[in-house]
Amino acid sequence: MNEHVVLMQGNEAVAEGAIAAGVRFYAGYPITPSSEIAEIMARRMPEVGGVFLQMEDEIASIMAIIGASLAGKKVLTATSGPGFSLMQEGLGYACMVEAPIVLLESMRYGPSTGMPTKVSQMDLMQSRWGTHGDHWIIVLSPASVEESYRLTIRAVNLAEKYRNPVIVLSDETISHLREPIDVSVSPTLTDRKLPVEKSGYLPYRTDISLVPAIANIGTGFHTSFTGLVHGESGFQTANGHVAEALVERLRDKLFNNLDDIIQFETDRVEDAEILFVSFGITARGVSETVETLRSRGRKAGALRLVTLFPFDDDRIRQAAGSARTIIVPELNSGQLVLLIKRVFGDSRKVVPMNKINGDLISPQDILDFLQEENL
Amino acid sequence: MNEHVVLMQGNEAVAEGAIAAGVRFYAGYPITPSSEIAEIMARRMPEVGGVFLQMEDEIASIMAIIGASLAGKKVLTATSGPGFSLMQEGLGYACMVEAPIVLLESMRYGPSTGMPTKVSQMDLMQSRWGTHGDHWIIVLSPASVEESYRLTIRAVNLAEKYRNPVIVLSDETISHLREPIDVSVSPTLTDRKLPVEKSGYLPYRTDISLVPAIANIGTGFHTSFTGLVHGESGFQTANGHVAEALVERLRDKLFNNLDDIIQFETDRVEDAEILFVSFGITARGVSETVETLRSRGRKAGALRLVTLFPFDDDRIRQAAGSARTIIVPELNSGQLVLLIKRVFGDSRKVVPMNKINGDLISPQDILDFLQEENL
Amino acid sequence: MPERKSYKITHYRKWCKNCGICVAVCPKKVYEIDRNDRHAIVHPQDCIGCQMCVDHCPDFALTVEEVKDE
Amino acid sequence: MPERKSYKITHYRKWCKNCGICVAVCPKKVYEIDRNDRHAIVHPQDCIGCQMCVDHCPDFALTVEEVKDE
Amino acid sequence: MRLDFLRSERLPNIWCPGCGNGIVLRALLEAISQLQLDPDKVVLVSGIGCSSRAPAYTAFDNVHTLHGRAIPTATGIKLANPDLSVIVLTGDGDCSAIGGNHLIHAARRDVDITVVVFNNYNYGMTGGQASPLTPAASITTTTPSGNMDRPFDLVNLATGAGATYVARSGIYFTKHLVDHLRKAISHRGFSLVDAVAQCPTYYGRFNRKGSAGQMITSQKDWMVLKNVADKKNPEELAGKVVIGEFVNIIGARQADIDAAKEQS
Amino acid sequence: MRLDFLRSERLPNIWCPGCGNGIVLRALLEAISQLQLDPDKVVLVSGIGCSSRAPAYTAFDNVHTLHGRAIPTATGIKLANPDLSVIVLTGDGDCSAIGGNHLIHAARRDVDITVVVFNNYNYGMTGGQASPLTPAASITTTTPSGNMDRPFDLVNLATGAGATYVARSGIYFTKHLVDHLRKAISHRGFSLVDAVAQCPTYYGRFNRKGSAGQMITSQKDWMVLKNVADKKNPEELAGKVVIGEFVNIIGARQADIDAAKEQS
Amino acid sequence: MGTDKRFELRMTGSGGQGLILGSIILAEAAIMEGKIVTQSQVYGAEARGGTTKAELVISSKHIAYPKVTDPDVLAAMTDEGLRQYGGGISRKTEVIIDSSVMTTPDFLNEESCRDLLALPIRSTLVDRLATELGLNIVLLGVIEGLTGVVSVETLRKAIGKHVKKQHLDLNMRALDLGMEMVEAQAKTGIRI
Amino acid sequence: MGTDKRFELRMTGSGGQGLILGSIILAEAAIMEGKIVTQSQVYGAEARGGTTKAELVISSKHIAYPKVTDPDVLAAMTDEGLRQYGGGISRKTEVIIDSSVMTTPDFLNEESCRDLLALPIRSTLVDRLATELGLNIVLLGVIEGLTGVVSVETLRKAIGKHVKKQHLDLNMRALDLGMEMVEAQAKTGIRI
Ligand SMILES: Cc1ncc(C[n+]2csc(CCOP(=O)(O)OP(=O)(O)O)c2C)c(N)n1
Ligand SMILES: Cc1ncc(C[n+]2csc(CCOP(=O)(O)OP(=O)(O)O)c2C)c(N)n1
Ligand code: SF4
Ligand code: SF4
Ligand code: SF4
Ligand code: SF4
Ligand code: SF4
Ligand code: SF4
Ligand SMILES: [Mg+2]
Ligand SMILES: [Mg+2]
Repeated sequence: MNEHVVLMQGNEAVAEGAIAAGVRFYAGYPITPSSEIAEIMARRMPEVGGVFLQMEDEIASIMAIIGASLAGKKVLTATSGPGFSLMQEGLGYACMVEAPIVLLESMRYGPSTGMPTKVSQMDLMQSRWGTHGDHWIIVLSPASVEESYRLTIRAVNLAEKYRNPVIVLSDETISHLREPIDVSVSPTLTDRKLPVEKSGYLPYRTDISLVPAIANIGTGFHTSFTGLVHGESGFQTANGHVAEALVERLRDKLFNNLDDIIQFETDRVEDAEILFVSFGITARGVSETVETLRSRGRKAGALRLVTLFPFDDDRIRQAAGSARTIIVPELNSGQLVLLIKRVFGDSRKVVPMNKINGDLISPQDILDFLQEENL
Repeated sequence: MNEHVVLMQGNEAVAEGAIAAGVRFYAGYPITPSSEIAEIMARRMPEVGGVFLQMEDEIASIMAIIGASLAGKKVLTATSGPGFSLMQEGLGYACMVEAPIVLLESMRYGPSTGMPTKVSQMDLMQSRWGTHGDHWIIVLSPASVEESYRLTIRAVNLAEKYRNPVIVLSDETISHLREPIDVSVSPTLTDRKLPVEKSGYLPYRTDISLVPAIANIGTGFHTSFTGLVHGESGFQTANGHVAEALVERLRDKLFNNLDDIIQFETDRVEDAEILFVSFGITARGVSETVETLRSRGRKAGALRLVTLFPFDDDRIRQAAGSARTIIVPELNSGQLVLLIKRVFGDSRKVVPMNKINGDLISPQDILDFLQEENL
Repeated sequence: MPERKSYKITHYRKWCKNCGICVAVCPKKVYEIDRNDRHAIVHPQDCIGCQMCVDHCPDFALTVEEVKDE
Repeated sequence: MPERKSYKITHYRKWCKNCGICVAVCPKKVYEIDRNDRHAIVHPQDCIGCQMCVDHCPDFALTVEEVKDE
Repeated sequence: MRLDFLRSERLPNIWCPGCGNGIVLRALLEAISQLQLDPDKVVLVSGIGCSSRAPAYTAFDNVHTLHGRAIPTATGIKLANPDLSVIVLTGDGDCSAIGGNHLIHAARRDVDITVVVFNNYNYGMTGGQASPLTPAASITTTTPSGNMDRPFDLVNLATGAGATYVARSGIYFTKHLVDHLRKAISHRGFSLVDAVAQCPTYYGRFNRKGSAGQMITSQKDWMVLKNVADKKNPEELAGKVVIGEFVNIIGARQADIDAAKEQS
Repeated sequence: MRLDFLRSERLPNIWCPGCGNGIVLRALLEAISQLQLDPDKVVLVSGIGCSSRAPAYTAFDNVHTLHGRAIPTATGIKLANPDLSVIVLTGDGDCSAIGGNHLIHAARRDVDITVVVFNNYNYGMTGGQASPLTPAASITTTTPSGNMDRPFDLVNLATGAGATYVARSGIYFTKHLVDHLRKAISHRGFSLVDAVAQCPTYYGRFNRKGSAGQMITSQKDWMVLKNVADKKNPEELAGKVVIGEFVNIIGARQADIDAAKEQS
Repeated sequence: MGTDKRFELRMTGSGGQGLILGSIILAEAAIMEGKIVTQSQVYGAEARGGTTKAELVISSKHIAYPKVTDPDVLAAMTDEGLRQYGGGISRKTEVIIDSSVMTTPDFLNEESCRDLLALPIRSTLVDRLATELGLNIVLLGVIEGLTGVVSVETLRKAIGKHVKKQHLDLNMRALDLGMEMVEAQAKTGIRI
Repeated sequence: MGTDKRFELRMTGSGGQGLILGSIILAEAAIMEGKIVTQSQVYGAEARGGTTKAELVISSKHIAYPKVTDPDVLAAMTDEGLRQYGGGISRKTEVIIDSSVMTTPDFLNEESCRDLLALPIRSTLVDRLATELGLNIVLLGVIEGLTGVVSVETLRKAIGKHVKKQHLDLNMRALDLGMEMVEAQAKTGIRI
């Protein structure tokens, strides 16, 4: 028995992962099914010399972590659909000032207050498009407690590296699931790049990485942050060229590094005739189903998206092998399938499989579906 | 000279269109470039016996119009990107309680505060996916001042007919553009269906239309509204079957009526070899370009989406004729083009054309683009 | 000597959650929470009709009415 | 009789917006907004160095310093 | 209390045994009964929280909105149809945390609605986290070593924001509570009643306040009537909560506007 | 005022001629100069509005956030690095309309930041609409026949919310303003200064307040020092705005928590 | 339990009975023995009080689908719990009910489940240990007695991690009690 | 103006000069004559004061692209306005500048525009009518004199709709003044 293997709940794994990643500032507002993260952080932050803040609402929460991030801390907030909707304006601001922040969203059944204690994957598209204006966000999707831990660490690292908001898009089931995880491995940590030379310092000047080395507040660089379009100086401008360059850079700093950012997992894709593309908790029912189908002699395979956004059509196409039939099971009325259809056009048969009653898609559900649809 | 032709600004046309459509309640919070709507309504509402409310923020604004709508008024609010982001939670609530509300969103340059006085079409995907959970919203897109008037009336009618939020997705240019419009035609108005029989009344019971006849507050039906999943009684439940039925009905009440809801405009699509698909203000540069190309002997055509959402792949495919090349010009980094690519897969060459410097796409821009891209 | 009034206590067991509030507020110790954690009316005859239990029952599970004998 | 102090007024025209606030607050009518709507120093010799104009100029366009002649 | 104001088919309610919410709801229904309001013209509006479930147990029109958003929704309803008696039922978290801005603005505007705060000193619905009304030093799931923040005094906050009727009461004092609810509803303008209730499941348990019965009767010990309190000095009132009517101004809004017009 | 606190290369500022914002900004820089704060450790945080552009004209670290969101951002900064002097520059709309909730909660928490309200009685940036501080009966673009709402009294609101330092001043009284800004910044805990400025372009023009010069000197007529006002009766004070220090409590938050601990 | 086999347990009852904790303890015991587990529950934060469900899957290899689909054991401690979460059982399922507070429902028979073990759990606990605390531990004892899914020693260790010292003894006796009840039942051979 | 022709006007200057109103008046005049128009401006709500630009397109048929792309007339009333919005002119463009407050910039010459009409607009207005109000109307007069894009009567009517009665006379004189200035210039023949 490994001493370091402990039983943890998904929410706890996020909190502990964040702490392992160096997060020392948490601000949040309770909401089912993510409230335990706040509760754990309320206890743990003081223990590790960090700050826990319960704010008056989700808007204040995201702004507080942005402020703390600009002042140099690694930061986290956690919420669920309704709170995530409220955080959208702040999220766009974080994109614009390039504040490294990590946001855990645990998806529950929507729309609106919906069914707070039931699982869904209905906020996928919102995580990409929820705020106004052209923007790019990194979205990671864990499928287990262990991965909640690992991806939270990765989220913090990516946020710091690319100076961009990163969302960990979890769900009610994973948030409350308990699984054993090994916490003994000490993670590799990434810190944001900081400027050294004060003379001639321009906060938003970048090298080829396109990621600026912005000074932390209070370190004597006298930096300027604004959500308005700004040039290298950080100061507002209404110059169209500057705007264009800024928005393009915000995209390219991520898109030039898709190899680093995009992760997925494949399972026997090579010879698969029928391929399941899924993410998060749904992938676990899929994985069992693939096993079953294989044992029955069917050439099934699976592609699980770990990074949901940026979404790269080419990479997906390549990863998907040559299966003629692609099934996209998800706990919503069809969101991922819209993207997968775009990737494959008419070249494959792309079949949505949706469950929207607040339960998971079980292996049996999938088998039944295949039978009903003659797939 | 027609006495009824008056010079109007886009924002004014929205306000006057709303009044013509029967709107008697406006609540809002000023924001460039939609503030004039609030200012006009502040003057006009009292004149027509309506209520104007300047609320403390956008969240309060959308909640106030939802309240007024449930109490029987036709209602409007207006905002722009940052305010729209804040309204997302309320928007999902309106979907769930099936409150007929109309929301004018005038797109400015984002993300975040961006360039408040510059035009963009960057909030297209947000208008569809901004709030959490599975939901469906009707989004209409005017391309002129006259159409701002007309579509605002249509928006109010659709909202009442389908008991659904309707967004008029305008932009900074149209908001501030002045054009002559004829206000003499009295519009056909639609009123929401109301229940008559109190005994056995269930607010969310529907006939084949799938649109419930919910009583207005204060009319003695003792109705219950909630953003939680609810059955026909209107009361909360965590029953998965009810949830599924509800969310499916919210979709189907619109999708069963796509013929009524979806509008687009085509220009010489039949024999077009090169087709432009666009929406809103961008379509006007396109339309002039098509003219020019035709005059030069090129078989160009245009498809302008008036209804942006619901988005129906089949209808678009049919409307698009057989042009081998489809160009999608838009004032963002590529949003509509994602949908168009999905519609056509590899069967056509779908080419994005994006301008993100805060200016319009001019006919010359398009001609230059064709040349550069050898199209 | 004025006749002592008597009261009819109605307890809707279906709504009662056996919280014990009526026990705590009744000045006459009319109620108890029994060994099985259940609400019980133990001294109905002592009731003075003060309505404390009725007003404080969070579950609308009690009514106390004067018994008028004509 | 104490010697009357004298002051050097510096006006940064580039920052001045000719708003007239200095005109309104100066107790000594040192400034005027001229026919062309422009700020003008008309009676510099009357300045008593009270700093009212400096403190109230919204555009940081004025300084008033005592002239020390040694 | 008119029993037909209850939607009996939905009872028993979802609240925990001993939860104070039912007592506040009963008091409210009693106040409405006493006022003989037309039940067709009463609408109850709530946000999200245990307490916000209250309206759905009544036979009135009721709107269960979003967390914190009952007040602007109620404002819209009232101004759309001024004939209605619009009453907001809200929790301490709902109205003073996420909904704080709407609360102060409704008070400022003096919109003619009544806000009844089911104040149980914590977020019951989500598992007993601290609210802005959680007393200092109290234990909650987000203040494991005691609340380091000071709470709002809701009476002061509403008063500072310009409310024209402000009262506080407690669920032990049901007659007092009903009286003040009645006055609040009758008040023409914005009214607020801070109804101190109880959450035995979380706040009570974490802070060792005893059984539900003990929690409720203990209000006798730590609550003081305003007229009594007015005669005491601050030391004597330490640790006490004062109940009664704090503000009751009639026609304030119009008077202010008239005065301003005269000035200008 | 240390001129090197100004970012001269960004001047002239974008404000209209005669706008009061520059005067408040100057007073603030003067207060910071007098306090001899280390310029590396001062951060100015603002929301959106004409006034919220002020920080970007200074040489300090500055954060121009979202409309209404300066205070929670400042809270995050301060708690992440308590060595910093965190000062929020905000407009009347920014802090009392959309940002009202953050304002009252920062006051309640007594977080050690200073909020300077550039109070020009309207939304300058978006074209002169009413704000929650627009006086009753005033004309704005959204109150074409006069404001029918009552404004907040920002001093009362902050006090009601629990602020431990509250003052008001006006741009005519620059020394008074600097003094109170200095005290506010030195205050350990939440401090607010309501700095009554002017918007000649909108509020002034719509309400016929005369030229920028007239607007500023008229503050002498309608503002009264608190110690003077304390000796007057309400009638004498009608239409006047009182300036001075209203609240100044030291160690309030800790005291409250200690007291609560003792009680329990 | 065979090393490869997936063991699925569902427990249902009322909020205060500690079933979730019981499932966590069993999960930790399994982990101590090097097993993989997934533990879950209906999460009732926005549905006060009432009925609860706890689920546990134990396997010696990676568990893909984390929820119970075909329980080996269903333990129901209240009628309401059985009503709400008693579905989804099969001929494979061993059903345990607390006969001291429940009436045996009709739908449980040789067709619908493998076995029904009706034990007077609560009353026995009250009678023997004069307490109601530890109901969940008695149930663990019953399950252990029935399945031996982990070794008794490991189970004791796992319990020890979760209960205060002063209650340790009581809990150990509760565990024994549960195991005894199964044994007694086995001897009599009477089940349904 | 030929009936089919698209007429494009751009005016630029400083915030207070009423150029936007000027463009609206001309737009309304065109509408009275049954024309189609699109009027737009740079919208400076979040960029205080400073420079402004007003644009007007007049056509007898539907106007697709609503903005000025190749102006027939560019009227600049300040140096800054010309600097910011003086681009995008062509050999087709008639440029008007207010020589009483502006210096003729080098980039305006026979190559870059059709004609440059440098008139001392502001000073003439002040000299002749002893006011600065009505600068935009003088400019309308100049444009009218230059292009005759609408009839003078219609223009007078449109002005009448927008100015208070007591200022009507002054404005009519301002319009006349503008037209006169063009005439005088035409007679002298001196342009650049
Ligand atoms: C936007 C949003 N944030 C958070 C929540 C989660 N939530 C639901 S109720 C609640 C607090 C309720 O506290 P209170 O208003 O005091 O009501 P109580 O349950 O105590 O009666 C919270 C945080 C939510 N539903 N929506
Ligand atoms: C979410 C959001 N809503 C609205 C706006 C538009 N807006 C910008 S500034 C402002 C008001 C500014 O008023 P105030 O804070 O008083 O500042 P002032 O301009 O008067 O100095 C508004 C409504 C915005 N930028 N963001
Ligand atoms: S107060 Fe009501 S719910 Fe509680 S025990 Fe008494 S009757 Fe039952
Ligand atoms: S009415 Fe009074 S005396 Fe009678 S049972 Fe109730 S509380 Fe006791
Ligand atoms: S106050 Fe300043 S800006 Fe105004 S006129 Fe005087 S010097 Fe110029
Ligand atoms: S210092 Fe005083 S006297 Fe001198 S110019 Fe300025 S205001 Fe006038
Ligand atoms: S959690 Fe608290 S507030 Fe909620 S129902 Fe239970 S006792 Fe009442
Ligand atoms: S609009 Fe008003 S507040 Fe804004 S810069 Fe101009 S004068 Fe100042
Ligand atoms: Mg509460
Ligand atoms: Mg302002």
